[in-house]
Amino acid sequence: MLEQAMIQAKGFRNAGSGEERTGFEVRIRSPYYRGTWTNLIDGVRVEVDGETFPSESIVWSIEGTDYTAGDLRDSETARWPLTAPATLRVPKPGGLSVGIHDVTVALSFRMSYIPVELQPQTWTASRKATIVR
Amino acid sequence: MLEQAMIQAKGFRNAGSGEERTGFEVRIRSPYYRGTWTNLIDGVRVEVDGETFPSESIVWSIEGTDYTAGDLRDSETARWPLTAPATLRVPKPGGLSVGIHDVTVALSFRMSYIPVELQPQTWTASRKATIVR
Amino acid sequence: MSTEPAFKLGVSLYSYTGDFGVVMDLEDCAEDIADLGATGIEILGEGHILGYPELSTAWIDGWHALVERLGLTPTLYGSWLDTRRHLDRSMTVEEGTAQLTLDIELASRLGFSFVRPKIGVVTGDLVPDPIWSEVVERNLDLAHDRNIVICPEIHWPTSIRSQAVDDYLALIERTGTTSFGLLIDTGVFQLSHHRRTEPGLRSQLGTGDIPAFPTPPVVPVNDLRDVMDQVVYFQAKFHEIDDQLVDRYIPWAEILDVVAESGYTGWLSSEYEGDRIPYRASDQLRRQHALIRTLAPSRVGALA
Amino acid sequence: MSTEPAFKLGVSLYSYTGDFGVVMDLEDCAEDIADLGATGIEILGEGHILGYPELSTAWIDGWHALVERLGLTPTLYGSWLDTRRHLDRSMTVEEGTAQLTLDIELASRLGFSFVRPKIGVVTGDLVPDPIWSEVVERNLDLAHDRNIVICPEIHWPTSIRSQAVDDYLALIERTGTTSFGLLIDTGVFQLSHHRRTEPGLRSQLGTGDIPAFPTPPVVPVNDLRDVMDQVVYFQAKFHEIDDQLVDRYIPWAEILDVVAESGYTGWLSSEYEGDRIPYRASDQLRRQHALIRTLAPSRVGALA
Ligand SMILES: [Mn+2]
Ligand SMILES: [Mn+2]
Repeated sequence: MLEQAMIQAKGFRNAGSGEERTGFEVRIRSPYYRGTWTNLIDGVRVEVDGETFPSESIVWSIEGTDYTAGDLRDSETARWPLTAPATLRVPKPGGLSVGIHDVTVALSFRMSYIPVELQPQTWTASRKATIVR
Repeated sequence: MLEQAMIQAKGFRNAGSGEERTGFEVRIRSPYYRGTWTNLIDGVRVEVDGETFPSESIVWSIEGTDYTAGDLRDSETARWPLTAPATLRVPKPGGLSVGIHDVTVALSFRMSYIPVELQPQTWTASRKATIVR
Repeated sequence: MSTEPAFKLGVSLYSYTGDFGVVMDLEDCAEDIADLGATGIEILGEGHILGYPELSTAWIDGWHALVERLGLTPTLYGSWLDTRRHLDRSMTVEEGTAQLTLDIELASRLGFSFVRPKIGVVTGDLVPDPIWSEVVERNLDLAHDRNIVICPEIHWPTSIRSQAVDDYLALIERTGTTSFGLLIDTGVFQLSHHRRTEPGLRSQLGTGDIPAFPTPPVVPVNDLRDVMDQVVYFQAKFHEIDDQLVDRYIPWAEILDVVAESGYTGWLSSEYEGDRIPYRASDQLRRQHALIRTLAPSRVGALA
Repeated sequence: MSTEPAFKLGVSLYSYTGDFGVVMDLEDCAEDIADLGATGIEILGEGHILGYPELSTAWIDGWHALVERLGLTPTLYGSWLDTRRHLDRSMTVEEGTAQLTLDIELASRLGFSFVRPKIGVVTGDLVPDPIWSEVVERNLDLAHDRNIVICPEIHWPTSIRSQAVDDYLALIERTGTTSFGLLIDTGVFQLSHHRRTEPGLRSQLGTGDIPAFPTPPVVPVNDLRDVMDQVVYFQAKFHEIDDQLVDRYIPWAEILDVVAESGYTGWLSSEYEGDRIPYRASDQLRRQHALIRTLAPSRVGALA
């Protein structure tokens, strides 16, 4: 089962190894009540300890396939299933320090059935999450 | 998966049908951190809306097998596995009314590794639970 | 006098949004629905089907085995016409038609009788994208062949006396179809708006600068009488039933009066939409069904 | 200088007591353990083995496949000598021997290297039932054959300088066995007592009229030095690590000094025993491992 929190404790880690840390990964579950075509995803923003990482810099991994923001937007067939967590790969030379971090993820979808003036719908979650090594 | 609460919403129901209601059932999960031999169960007390039903009146059903309090005590091989919910069958002519009830279950185990003066260990849980029909 | 109402009680898996994939899987939800005495199960195609839209044979077999074991009837399959998939253009009739065809075929393979396309809107007051009528009409023969009724959802803040409902009724009139009808979400009749909480999540529509929706006038339950002949399905939307078994948001007694009076024998499919706290849906669904079962026989009796 | 400590880090499934069967199954727990970078997995035989004591071949195969997939080493298998199963009599040596034999055989089939029998006590100050020594001795050959070390647990409020520990050490002395050793639960060194909460549950020992335990004096970590040669396993018991990565209950720096100084290369197997709130274990285990990994290299470095 997935963790209740949108930002999962599992999957929060540095990418790359040792001195070669290239960034970090954070795993989220969908806050929406259904899976969607990925071109309904309007963007994602990641913040760690006050540093913001914009949507265009982030690579998504869903069920083993990688997607840039453009890939998500352009695909006619790609989906983000409701119960498949997504891993967000965030570039940050050196990675994050071992210890507890304040992490925020803001995720937006375009909802076709809600007036366009009220778009997109954005879900925001924050938590403390730990880099173990 | 089992519900987090010791007293499960699922499985709370009248027994028997129509005018022939003979009692009710309440389903619990074990509050202990392991499964046990049933002869370590020291007793269970059920309360509904202030009415108490004593351990000796209650029949347990675990993984499809029924046990009286005596059966639990006397068996050398019966077990209550950690992730198997137990259904407590409580006699009450007429059953319970449709609606919301205050339910308490107090469940005791004998812990061999804690001094006998501090035995048994009793877990008590209360909740509002609904009889649908 | 029977204590079973004339209509049938089901539950939508949407109710378990705070639980699904977190504390309950599909089997847990179905078992909960059967345990609480409902006989109908409603799903969201894009929500609850593993691998949508490419269903494995194993998943389909598992679904049929699950509902058979639990004595559940698949009722409604929720689908979407996502008209905003592209930033630079809207959905074409062809795209919409293909999407609805896909969902009707999937619903049919899973044994459902109703498909609800949630249709994208083009105005601030929720007028559906005009493609809807041609998309539906192009699928009417398929729906008929598959014994499926297509039913758009009348959902708050759309009211019953609205252009959308008039247009849906006009399609029935024009085509004479029996494969299209109205789905009433009982949230239409809400007496006040429930503000849902969801632990750990903040949700915002747009920039947050304009109010999400103006508060529309309360829709009189009486308006339901005018369209009951064309109602094929109810989503029994609710938000909170308190410890005294009272719902302060949805006027169940009045709704059940109209339903009983009409002789409706279809589904009331519960949609819990209150606080998304794990396990709360299971508890609230039992309260709602206890409430409906308590109210319904006296309503039916009053008519006898 | 390596940033990996000389000892090995594992996690006991006991840590997930607030989650197991509720929000996590065995596979979820194992995946969480691997995800947080631990390489050892400890279980409770009677807790986490489906169908205990009659294991299905499918379950055993699934277990081996799971730990192999995740690169986890089965470390310790927790067992019990439940001396109070009968109201009218205690456990016989024969019964105790059979129970321990059963658990050693199961542990062996699942690939574990350590079995911890939790032994019933006969006095208010936790003296183990005297059957323990004969029960253990009768199983030493089996344990040796199965490459398993039997290790009774030194657990708060038992201290290291105690009759129980002396008796355990005497057995080693007397038999010369290498199949028996001490398991130190780091809760022994707790600086103050953590009062655990568990949502929706009240727990009481006995009638509640007498205090559960008198507060014993704090055990100096220095006492650990005296027995390190006989320590075969650590349960890294902890309760709460705060937002500043500080543990106010267990003196990790001092413990890791003794462990590093001794050259111990065995397991530190985390036992989270704080508030039993779902998901809290996963979070706290990561904090504890971050803390230990932060402290350990400097401890090792200080010795080099
Ligand atoms: Mn609805
Ligand atoms: Mn321990």
